[in-house]
Amino acid sequence: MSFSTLALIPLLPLLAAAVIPLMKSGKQAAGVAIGALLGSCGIAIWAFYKTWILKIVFPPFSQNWLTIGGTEINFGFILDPLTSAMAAMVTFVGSLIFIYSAGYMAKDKRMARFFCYLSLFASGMLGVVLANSLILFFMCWEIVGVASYLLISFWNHKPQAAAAGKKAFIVTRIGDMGFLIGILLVFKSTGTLDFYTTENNGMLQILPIGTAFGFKITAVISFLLFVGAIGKSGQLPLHVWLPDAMEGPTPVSALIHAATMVAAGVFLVARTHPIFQDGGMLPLVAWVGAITALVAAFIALGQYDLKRILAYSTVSQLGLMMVGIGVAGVSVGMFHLLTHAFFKALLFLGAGSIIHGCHEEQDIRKMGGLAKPMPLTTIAYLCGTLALVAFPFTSGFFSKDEILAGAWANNQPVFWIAALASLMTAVYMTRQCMYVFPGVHRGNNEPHESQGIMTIPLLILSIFALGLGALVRNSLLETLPGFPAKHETIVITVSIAVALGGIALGVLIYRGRALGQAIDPLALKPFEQKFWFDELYEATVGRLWTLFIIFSEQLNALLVFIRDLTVELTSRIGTGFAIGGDRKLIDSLAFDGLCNRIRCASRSATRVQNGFLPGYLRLIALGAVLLGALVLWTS
Amino acid sequence: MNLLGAGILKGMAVTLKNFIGSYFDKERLNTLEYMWQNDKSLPKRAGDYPKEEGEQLRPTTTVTNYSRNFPMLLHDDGEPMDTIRCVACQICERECPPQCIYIEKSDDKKERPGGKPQFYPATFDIDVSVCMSCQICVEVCPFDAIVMNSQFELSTPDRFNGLLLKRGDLLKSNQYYHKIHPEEAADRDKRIADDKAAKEAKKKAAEAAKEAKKKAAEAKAKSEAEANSKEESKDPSEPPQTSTEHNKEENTE
Amino acid sequence: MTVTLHHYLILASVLFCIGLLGALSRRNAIVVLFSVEIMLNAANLNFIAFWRFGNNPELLHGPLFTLFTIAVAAAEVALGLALVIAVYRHFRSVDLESLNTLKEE
Amino acid sequence: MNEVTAFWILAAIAVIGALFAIRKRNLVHGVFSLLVFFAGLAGLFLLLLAEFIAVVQILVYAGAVGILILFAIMLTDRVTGKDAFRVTSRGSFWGTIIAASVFLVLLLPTIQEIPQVDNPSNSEEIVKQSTVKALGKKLIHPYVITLEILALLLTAALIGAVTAAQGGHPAKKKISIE
Amino acid sequence: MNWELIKDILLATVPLLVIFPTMFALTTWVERKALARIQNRIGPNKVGVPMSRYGGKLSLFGLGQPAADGIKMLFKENIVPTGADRLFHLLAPILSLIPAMLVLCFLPLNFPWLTDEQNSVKAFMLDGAVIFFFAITGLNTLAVFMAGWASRNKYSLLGGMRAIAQMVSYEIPLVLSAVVVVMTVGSLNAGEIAKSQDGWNWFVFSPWGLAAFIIFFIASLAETNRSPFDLPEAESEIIAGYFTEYSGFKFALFFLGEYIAMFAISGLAVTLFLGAGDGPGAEAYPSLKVIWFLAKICVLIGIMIWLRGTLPRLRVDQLMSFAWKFLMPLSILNIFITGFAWHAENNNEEYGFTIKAIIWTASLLILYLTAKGLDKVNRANIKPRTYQYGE
Repeated sequence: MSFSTLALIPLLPLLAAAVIPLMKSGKQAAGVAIGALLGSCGIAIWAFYKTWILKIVFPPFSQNWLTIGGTEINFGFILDPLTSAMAAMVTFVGSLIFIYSAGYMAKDKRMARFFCYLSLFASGMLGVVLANSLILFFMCWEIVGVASYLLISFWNHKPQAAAAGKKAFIVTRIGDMGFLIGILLVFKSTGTLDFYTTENNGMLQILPIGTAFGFKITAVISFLLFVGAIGKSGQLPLHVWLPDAMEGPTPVSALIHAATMVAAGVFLVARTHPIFQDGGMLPLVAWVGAITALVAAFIALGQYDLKRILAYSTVSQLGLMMVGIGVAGVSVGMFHLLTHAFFKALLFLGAGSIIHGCHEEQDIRKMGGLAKPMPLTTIAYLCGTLALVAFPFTSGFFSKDEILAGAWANNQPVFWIAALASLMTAVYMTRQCMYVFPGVHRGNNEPHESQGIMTIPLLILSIFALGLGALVRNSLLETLPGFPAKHETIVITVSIAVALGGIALGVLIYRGRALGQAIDPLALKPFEQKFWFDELYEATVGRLWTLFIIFSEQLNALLVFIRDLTVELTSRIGTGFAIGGDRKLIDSLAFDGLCNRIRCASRSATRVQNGFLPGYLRLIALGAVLLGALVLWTS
Repeated sequence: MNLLGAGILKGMAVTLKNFIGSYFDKERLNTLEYMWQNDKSLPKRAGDYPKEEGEQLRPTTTVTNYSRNFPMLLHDDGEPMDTIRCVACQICERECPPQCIYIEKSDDKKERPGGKPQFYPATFDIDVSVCMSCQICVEVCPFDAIVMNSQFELSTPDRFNGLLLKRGDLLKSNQYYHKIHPEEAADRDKRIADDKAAKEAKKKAAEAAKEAKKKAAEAKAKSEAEANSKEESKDPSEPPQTSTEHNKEENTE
Repeated sequence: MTVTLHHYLILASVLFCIGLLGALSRRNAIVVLFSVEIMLNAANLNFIAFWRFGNNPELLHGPLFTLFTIAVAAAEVALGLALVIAVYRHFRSVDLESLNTLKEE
Repeated sequence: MNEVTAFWILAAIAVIGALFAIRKRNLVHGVFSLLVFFAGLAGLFLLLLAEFIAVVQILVYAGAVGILILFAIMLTDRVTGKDAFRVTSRGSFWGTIIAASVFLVLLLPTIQEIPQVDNPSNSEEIVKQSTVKALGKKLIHPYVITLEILALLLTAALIGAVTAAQGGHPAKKKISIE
Repeated sequence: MNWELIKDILLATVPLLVIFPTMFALTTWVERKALARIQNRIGPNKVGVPMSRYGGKLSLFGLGQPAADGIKMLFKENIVPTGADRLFHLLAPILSLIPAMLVLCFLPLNFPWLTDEQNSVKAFMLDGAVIFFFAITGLNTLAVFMAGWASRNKYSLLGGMRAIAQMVSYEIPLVLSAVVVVMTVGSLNAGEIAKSQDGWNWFVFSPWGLAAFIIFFIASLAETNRSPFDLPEAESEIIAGYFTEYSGFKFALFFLGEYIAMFAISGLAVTLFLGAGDGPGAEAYPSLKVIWFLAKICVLIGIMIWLRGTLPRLRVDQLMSFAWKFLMPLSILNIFITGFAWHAENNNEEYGFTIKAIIWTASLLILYLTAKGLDKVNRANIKPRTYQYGE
């Protein structure tokens, strides 16, 4: 596995992104994109095989990109179990989603552009995964951000989509600001930005010591990096952009807002786990994750848009991953991340085919009775739901169980919050299923099953969603770093109870109801209004912003005043000097005067050079004479 | 093959052949060496040159019949002064551009065979040194009295009156003219003969015309007499027209 | 009194100065050219004089050197005249004073 | 005795020739007096027993250069110089002053410096040595390089002269500076 | 005054002044007679002594003609055009005569009454005689120019220019062909050249010598404006070129100068190529040398007159291209051939006759082929005349 083959993984989609705009037909573009991603997927799986099965440890490959003042900034790739797992997952899920979106976007005129952005996103994501230096990580992080913005506001003729894109971009930028400051701090303290170097003086190998702003430096760094993760993964304060991001086409949501991009934040924390550990920030991570999970779960209950419900479930699941990493280390977090990627992608694609089937209808109140017309989609959707709800022995169950076990071992309150969140997850998922599948179709035109190209990836994903957990569990827990706790009986019972209880509760509430017209019992006001977070921000940030504008205008006025004052003062002094000193002293007396004198002197000199040839000859002869005289008289 | 410079050698050979040839066969030398004549042996006056007609000083190169030199007067057969053609009308004297002819008319007329008596030139001088042999006098002479002679040996030591040819020197007979310029002489005689014939014919015609007119006049007189007698009997309205027509008719007759 | 080296040297310098006078004061370019010729010949005279009165004439330095100067002078005159003709074609005059386009404005 | 008179005659011829050459108003007269000057110089060379140089002087200068200058005069204007045109250039007075000063300041003192040499090696010996064959040998043996360079110089100069005099492409329209 | 010197000088120069002018007079007569004969006419025979008593005339076969011309020239009115440079108008004919005369006295005539040790003769045995010849003939061009310029009329100036151009361009082949002889003899002295050709081994009997002689002869024709090259003084061209304005005695001087130049050049040709003064009886009776020398000169003059009778005049451009593009390259080639031939001959005497034959054939062949080649090149762009209006 040399550096160049590794580099191919992110490069292939990038090349595809570069070539696709030249293509005219969407179909061709799709083919190229899919081909490129399949290529990198092959390499990724081969790398996965080498690192996981053959357990070869690869040294970090790093290439010097830039040297500024002695310090080398170099790009590099790291191939260890964590990255190979993530790369394999991203490429595999990505390919399936690409194939799915080839069918989904077939009718759209700007399909080529869509696939160009998708390949760009894929290359960015793979860059993030493989990056060995923080700078490359950050750059790919930004590429992913841009791609998500482009994809969200893909249907830019819809104003909300454009607004959603902007919102997503700005909110993630706020997170990235923290991340950037974190990077600078790391660079200042450790002097290098590489995670691992052969001389193992990488930033993760030699942890910086000392304090900054009163806290431990690693704490500060990890906090700042965590802020970046919150922004990107949509944790509590900065989660508002994720639900609105549903404006983009469904495969986008599936790829970006389920499987990969949001996972980037979690991956960042996983990658820089030693710093978090050293800085003692893990409990904070856990708490933020738990609260986000709970709140998101409650909001999801109040939502009527199919994709919004899934969005909020993603937010809560990410919270759980953060809890996983916070309490039980990288392995547990990554386990849940991997499994979540599969079943959440499945759910989103399923939602996509449902919407496609109901002729672009997204409101669950207008759906219903889809089981019969769309059997395949329904089956896949149900598998996804089971996995999400952590029905026993599905992959979701294993990963969530690990988290709960870890939480139980280290942090009791977080355990209970997480359990409650899981319960809520089960409830809103069953609510959603009850709305969509049983009963009579409330929409105005007959739903129809999507064609093969969309349903096949669904089936593949559903297989993984169910089986992956058991398959991968123990090998993953050993290879990845982390401290998974033992499973007490109480943890197992609680998790099973939570899962089944939630389903039962949901079925109970929504069973016989005439869904659609009456108000939803659980859709309480605050849930539906998403705890008024947007309004809150609107109120605070917006007003703050205007306050800031007013303040800056005042400041500007003041500065202008000061500038005019100084200008006036200096001009007056200047003229004083100009008239007095310059004109009198210099012009007439010293400089110009001198120039005039020189000029008239030179004019008399030019008279010699007046093109009068005989004159020249005479001067030469005269010179000779003088020289002769001089020589004779002196000798 | 064309050897370089072969042209020059061929040329040189030709000139060499000429050079040597000229010494051996005399006909090559086409320029006769002109006999040198001592001044004293030259005749004093141009006219003194032998008068026998046609006899040159020396059989010089044949004189072609187109050579012209100075004019001469012609006279028909018989005694020169009686049959001289020139009637001293002095047209040639007037026309001569260099004015080299001087004529004095005789005061009495001389009988001319077959013609009425005419004047004759008492003196007829041509100054040969002035004459430029332009032949204008020959063209203007109505009586073919003066033609061009081809004798050129007229050099005399005396430039002034030596070169003045008098009437006696100029007068030559028609046979001599025929000898030196046969074609031209023949043309000229034929033309004279034709003119004479034409004149007689005209004279005859004139007489015939006169008799015819006399006869016509008599016939007319008779017819008018009868006509007058008829007119008294007819109306007098149209007398003027008939008279004008009558005149016209008469003229055209 | 026999003719000594000094006679020739003085004669040569007189001729040289006549040539210089011509070059300096004449207006016509061609006259300047052949006054330069006069100067060159004066120099040649010097060479031969030194060779004749010098102490080892068998080296023949004098005549050799004059040969070379004569050749160079001939070449120089040819070129000088060619240039004068070229100048004349352009300026329509060989009068040195009219050729003053080099003048500093 | 006759050698001294010869020297004075020839010197007089040379000086008068040179003076007329630069003084004459009519250029052609000037050139002919220049030729007289060259002939005078050739005579002086003969006096100095440089026989071959005298002949070459006549051949090159009196023959070729004279004709060359005449041709040049023919090709340019103002030959007779009869018109009331000033012969000398402005400030020619300074010219004479400088020429005279060059003579007095530069040349006379240097001549004074040179020792008076009056017993030249006898003429027979020189005549025997300075035969044309000897000159030829010298030219070939020690000075062959200078000879070659001289040949090169002459060809280059003459080719240059031809191109300069020929002037540009005849088809080009001549621009004349008014 | 040391009379000895004066006597020697007179002895050396006066014969020249006697012999050559008389030869000049005779040549004019011979020329007119010969030309006449060539053109199938007799030639001047009218001038004679009038014998009044016999009534005839002593015709003297036209021998009186030159005398008559001379007298005529003397009494002709001596016209000088207005505005002409009177001084140079007079000087030109004299200047054209002087170089011709000067060249004569340096010819190796070895008069019987002059013994070598007389210092006047020694003076004439100039070391660089050949170079001296060419220097002096160079002056001739000057005289032509002076004549052309001094007579203040455009035609004579143009004629003068043409003559100069012709003389200058033919000087080069002249000198180069002379170089060949100087090269083999090894000295420029005319006497030595003459001595080296004694005993019938004249240079003309060697291949390169023959070629050089032909080139020299043609060039000498051009130098003296004779026969095919007499463009400058051709009446039909520019009215007798540079001596249009000359009449009377000055014209006679030009005429004399031209003929003396002819003698001088042919004398030079004889010394260089035809073994000056060397003839059958030369060794036995040295005084015969002069006779042979003059005889050979007369032969050359004869040939010149003969040429004058046959060849038409050359146009200016043909004349120039003939010199520059034909004669000069040939003469340069000839110098190379001489070098090779001379070395080939000297290095292997033992082969004797065969080497001579080989040299002869080889050099002549090369010369002839190059001549043909040059001719073809020069003739390359001469296309048959196209008539604009004719048929």
